Amino acid sequence: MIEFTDTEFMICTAARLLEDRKTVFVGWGMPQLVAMLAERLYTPSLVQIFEFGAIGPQSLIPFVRGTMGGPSNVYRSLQWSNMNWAFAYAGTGYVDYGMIGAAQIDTFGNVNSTLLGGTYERPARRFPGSGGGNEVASLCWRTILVMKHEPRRFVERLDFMTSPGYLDGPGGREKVGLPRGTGPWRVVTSKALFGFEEETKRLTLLGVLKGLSVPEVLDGMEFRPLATDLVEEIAPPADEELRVLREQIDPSGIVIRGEKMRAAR
Amino acid sequence: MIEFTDTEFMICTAARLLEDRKTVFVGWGMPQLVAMLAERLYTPSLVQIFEFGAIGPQSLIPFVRGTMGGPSNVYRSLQWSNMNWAFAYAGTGYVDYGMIGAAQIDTFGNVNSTLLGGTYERPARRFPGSGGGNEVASLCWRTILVMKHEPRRFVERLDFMTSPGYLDGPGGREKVGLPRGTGPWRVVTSKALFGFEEETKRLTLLGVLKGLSVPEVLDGMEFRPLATDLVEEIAPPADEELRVLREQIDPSGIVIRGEKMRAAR
Amino acid sequence: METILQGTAEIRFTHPDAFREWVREHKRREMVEKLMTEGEAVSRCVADGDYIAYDFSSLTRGPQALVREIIRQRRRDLWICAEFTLHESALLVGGGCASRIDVGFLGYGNYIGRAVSDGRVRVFDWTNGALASRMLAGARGVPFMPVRTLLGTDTLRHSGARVVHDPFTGDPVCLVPALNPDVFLVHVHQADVFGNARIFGTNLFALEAATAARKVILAAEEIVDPLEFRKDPARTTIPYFLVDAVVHLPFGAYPGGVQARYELDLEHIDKVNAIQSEEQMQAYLAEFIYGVQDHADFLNRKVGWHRLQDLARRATIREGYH
Amino acid sequence: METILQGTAEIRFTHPDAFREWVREHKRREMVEKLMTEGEAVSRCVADGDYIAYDFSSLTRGPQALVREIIRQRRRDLWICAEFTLHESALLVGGGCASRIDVGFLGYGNYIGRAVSDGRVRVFDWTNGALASRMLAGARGVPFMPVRTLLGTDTLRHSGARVVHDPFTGDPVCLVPALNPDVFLVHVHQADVFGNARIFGTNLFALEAATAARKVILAAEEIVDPLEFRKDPARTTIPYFLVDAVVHLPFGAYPGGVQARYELDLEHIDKVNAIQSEEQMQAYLAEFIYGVQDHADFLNRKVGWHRLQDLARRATIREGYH
Repeated sequence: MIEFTDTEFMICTAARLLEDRKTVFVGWGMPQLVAMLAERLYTPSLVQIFEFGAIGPQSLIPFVRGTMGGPSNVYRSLQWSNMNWAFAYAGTGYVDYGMIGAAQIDTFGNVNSTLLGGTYERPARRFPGSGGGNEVASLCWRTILVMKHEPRRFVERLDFMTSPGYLDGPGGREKVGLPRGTGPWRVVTSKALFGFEEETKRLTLLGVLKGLSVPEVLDGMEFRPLATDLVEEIAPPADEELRVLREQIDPSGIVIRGEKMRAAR
Repeated sequence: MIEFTDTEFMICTAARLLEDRKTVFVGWGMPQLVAMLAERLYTPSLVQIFEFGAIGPQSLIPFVRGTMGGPSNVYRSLQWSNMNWAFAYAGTGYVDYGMIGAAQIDTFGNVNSTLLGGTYERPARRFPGSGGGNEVASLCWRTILVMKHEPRRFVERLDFMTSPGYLDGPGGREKVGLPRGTGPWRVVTSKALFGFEEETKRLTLLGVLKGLSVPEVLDGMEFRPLATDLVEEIAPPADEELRVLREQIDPSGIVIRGEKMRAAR
Repeated sequence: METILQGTAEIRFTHPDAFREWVREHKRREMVEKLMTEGEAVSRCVADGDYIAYDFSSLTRGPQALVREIIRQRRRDLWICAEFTLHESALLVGGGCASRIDVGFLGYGNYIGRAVSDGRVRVFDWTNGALASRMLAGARGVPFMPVRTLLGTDTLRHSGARVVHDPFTGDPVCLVPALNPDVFLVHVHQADVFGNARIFGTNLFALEAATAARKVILAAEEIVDPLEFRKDPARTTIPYFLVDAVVHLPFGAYPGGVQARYELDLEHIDKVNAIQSEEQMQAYLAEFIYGVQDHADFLNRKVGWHRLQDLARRATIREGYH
Repeated sequence: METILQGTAEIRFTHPDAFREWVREHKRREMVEKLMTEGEAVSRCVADGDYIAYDFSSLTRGPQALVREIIRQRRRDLWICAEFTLHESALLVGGGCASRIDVGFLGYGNYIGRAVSDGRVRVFDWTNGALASRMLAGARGVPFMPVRTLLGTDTLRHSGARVVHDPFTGDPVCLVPALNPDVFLVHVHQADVFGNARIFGTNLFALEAATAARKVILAAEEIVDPLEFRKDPARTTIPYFLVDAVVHLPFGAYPGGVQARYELDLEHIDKVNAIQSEEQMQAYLAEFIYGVQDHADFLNRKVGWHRLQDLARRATIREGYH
């Protein structure tokens, strides 16, 4: 058996998705660790772009908590720029991947990171809102959503649509004027990996953590994701991934702490 | 008697108009010399702004021909920027004065620097066009036009309106969406100085070179400028002005050469 | 220009002509000394009801000392632009200073979330990119900027943006209105007494906001000779004519860090982030803001020389910051 | 979006989506060596019918060697963006390469003026600022940029701009369409083999045009170690992923100068400016462009070591260019 946290599983799964020699728009916190891990193990020539203007840094490890824009985060960038330029690169199609978090998603990969319950004026719970998430989801070619796996987060109708997925389905993005050919590509959760079916643009289960069954993963969701005939088994974090994460990237366990999980090797 | 060229007279007259501790948008060639002369004799704290992004240079003299953007031109700037920023400063109202040339002007101070005669497709004579002139005339608070004094250049109807004066008269600029409160302020020619009447926004003779009569100056113009009761006598270039111009700023006579003129001291 | 869709948010919008006229009358082209204390700067430049923006992040090069001074002077009814903000929004709401927030990123923590839920502060949702674009429009003297974001979302419906048909392609495009803040607060590495300033590292929209704002308060780690700027004009981030007040505030980003000067103080940041209840908030404000006279007093009595030196010593990455 | 007024010019306009797709398919995110000769660069990147833009001025840091190579390779039917251009437009028209010109500033001299009058080249009038704004729109991936210039003039009527009512103020505002050149030529002080580049001094729209263009050819005075860029990221003007070809071309701006490297050669510039007749033009092209193999051959046989050293020696102002 191997032991790990839900966060570690999400980080490792997301890191394996990235493609080498491509650009990725990196958000705050967990996405930073995904990029660091990928850079070290899988995609040494990944070019990271941050909304605050760091283009292509080789961020130092260990990860310094709260260092969005600090010296270790932007270390040895190719260019130090600003927000309007970072989003200009994304706007003109130079950014292949984007990674953002979510509080809720729906079947078309639309994202809520603004509020839960109540009214807009008096929400039951208020979150930070879009940040740069809406830009990432609008402008990068392929968006990767990362979300803790809780069935109640998969909803029929979002409490608030912060960032666009496929909106109301195929052609929805183009109809409202979003850049053609973009959209959510993968959803990484702490139990599974989803994609979107080409035709319907609906959430599709691609894989589950080794040892979990499909019903276990889908149970309790408000909508039922499509499933491919062959749902893959996702390997748990490998020893090497965990070693790099725990020893080199986040030795104080600031980000990688979370709910304990285990799986057979 | 004092001897000078028409260009020297224009440069000296324009230099006397500038206000110290203000910003001025400086165009290529003659306006550069105006700013240099003003900086040395009248307005030591004038802040020059160039469309190619030099903000507040202390340009070296002698003037190097063709050095728009070269090291002596942009020497000891406060900021090296680019065109979009130079015009952003003008667009938000930070630039007090602008100086541009003209091939023709009309009674409302509209400017032609594009073509003469023929059709648009096949002009009899084709000039460089707007350059940044349209921006300067649109965005700076007060525009100073500099033009060789030839009666045929003062026309009823421009062959082409390159840059906006008061368009068709009072309120004309505001009606088309140009920034409120801007417009041509003075016209410096090789014989006279004009302004614009507050009410009608029409060209008004303010002064003539000492020794010239008003009819001599206005003779042959297609329209008759208004004249104030007291048309001033404009002093010819002073010895000190000519000395600085000829010895320090343009010793090779590249810009200041021109038609010979003379006037009583 | 037919509006297909219009967001519901109240917006603080200034006609570009009105902004230009404000610049003409109030912004000095003269190179005059603008050095003053943070008390004077806030008292002169920040009024009740103002719209306030700031650069960069809470944790790096944020104008924390200036924010504390605003709270200390008990400004009221401020409308703040929360871009990359974490605890500043919470402190400004806790101090009773802010009543409206344009949200890029609202900031973490239960305190600010609860303040929204309780209706103690009104929020209008935008995005980080939309706010940066609005600032760019404000800096270019044009009424709006077109963007291809926000489209299709509730964020758009609750923002103050509009959707129109672009006349060149016929497709829908989103227009975000220009933003011209009343006050822009920025903490920089170096400034001269006139307000020329250098920021090292990246920034959000330092020059855009400085150009777009009615009043700019510059807090600087270091005051340098004006000639320094003329000798290396490519390094000038903000030219003097945009600036109204220069305040010499070493460690002015504390508890955040400033690149190549000092690291952030995570212990103090955790203290702020841990604030949940009104009681905790008021206790924090009483001790660290109301209870001190000014920034120097704060550093001296509430942080201390040893801690400051330790934070400075930890800032070992200097490469590129010059 | 109701158009109140629309200019008559033909425009080269690319739908932002089509540009994005071009970028996705053709711009390499990979850091690959892009060093090649000017001959290869032009042959790979410049096709007949292309729209070409360049930075900076004819007299300072202009991509003169690249322009000469385009003429030498006898490209046809080019549409050029004449911003700050002086003799490049004339030479490109004289060489039979350019058939259309978007005018900011057309360039001095009788030759180019006569070519327009004779109908040998079509011009469309814009302004320097409008072209810079169009480039910014192209670089932001949006279809247009609003400006408060052009309004009320014949320049507007003969441009490809449109006037609409701004929905925020109700006032008329001018919209200039995004410009996405097929090729952007830029001469820089320093580049690495991947295309990261530094320009010292000011620029027109180097980063805007590099981001907006389908293909970017970079000519560099000097090739430096890639690590140099990472050690001082604030100095990077253009990041590598925008760039398609890197050409090492010392004295590539000749007869113009490059700041802190060499002064302009006024004698040669006068020779170009003096061209009036077709005969003079063809004689110049034959001697200085068709008659040499490449830039090195041109420098060696037509300029000579002594002259080059003299121009370099005169570049004594170094302050700020580092």
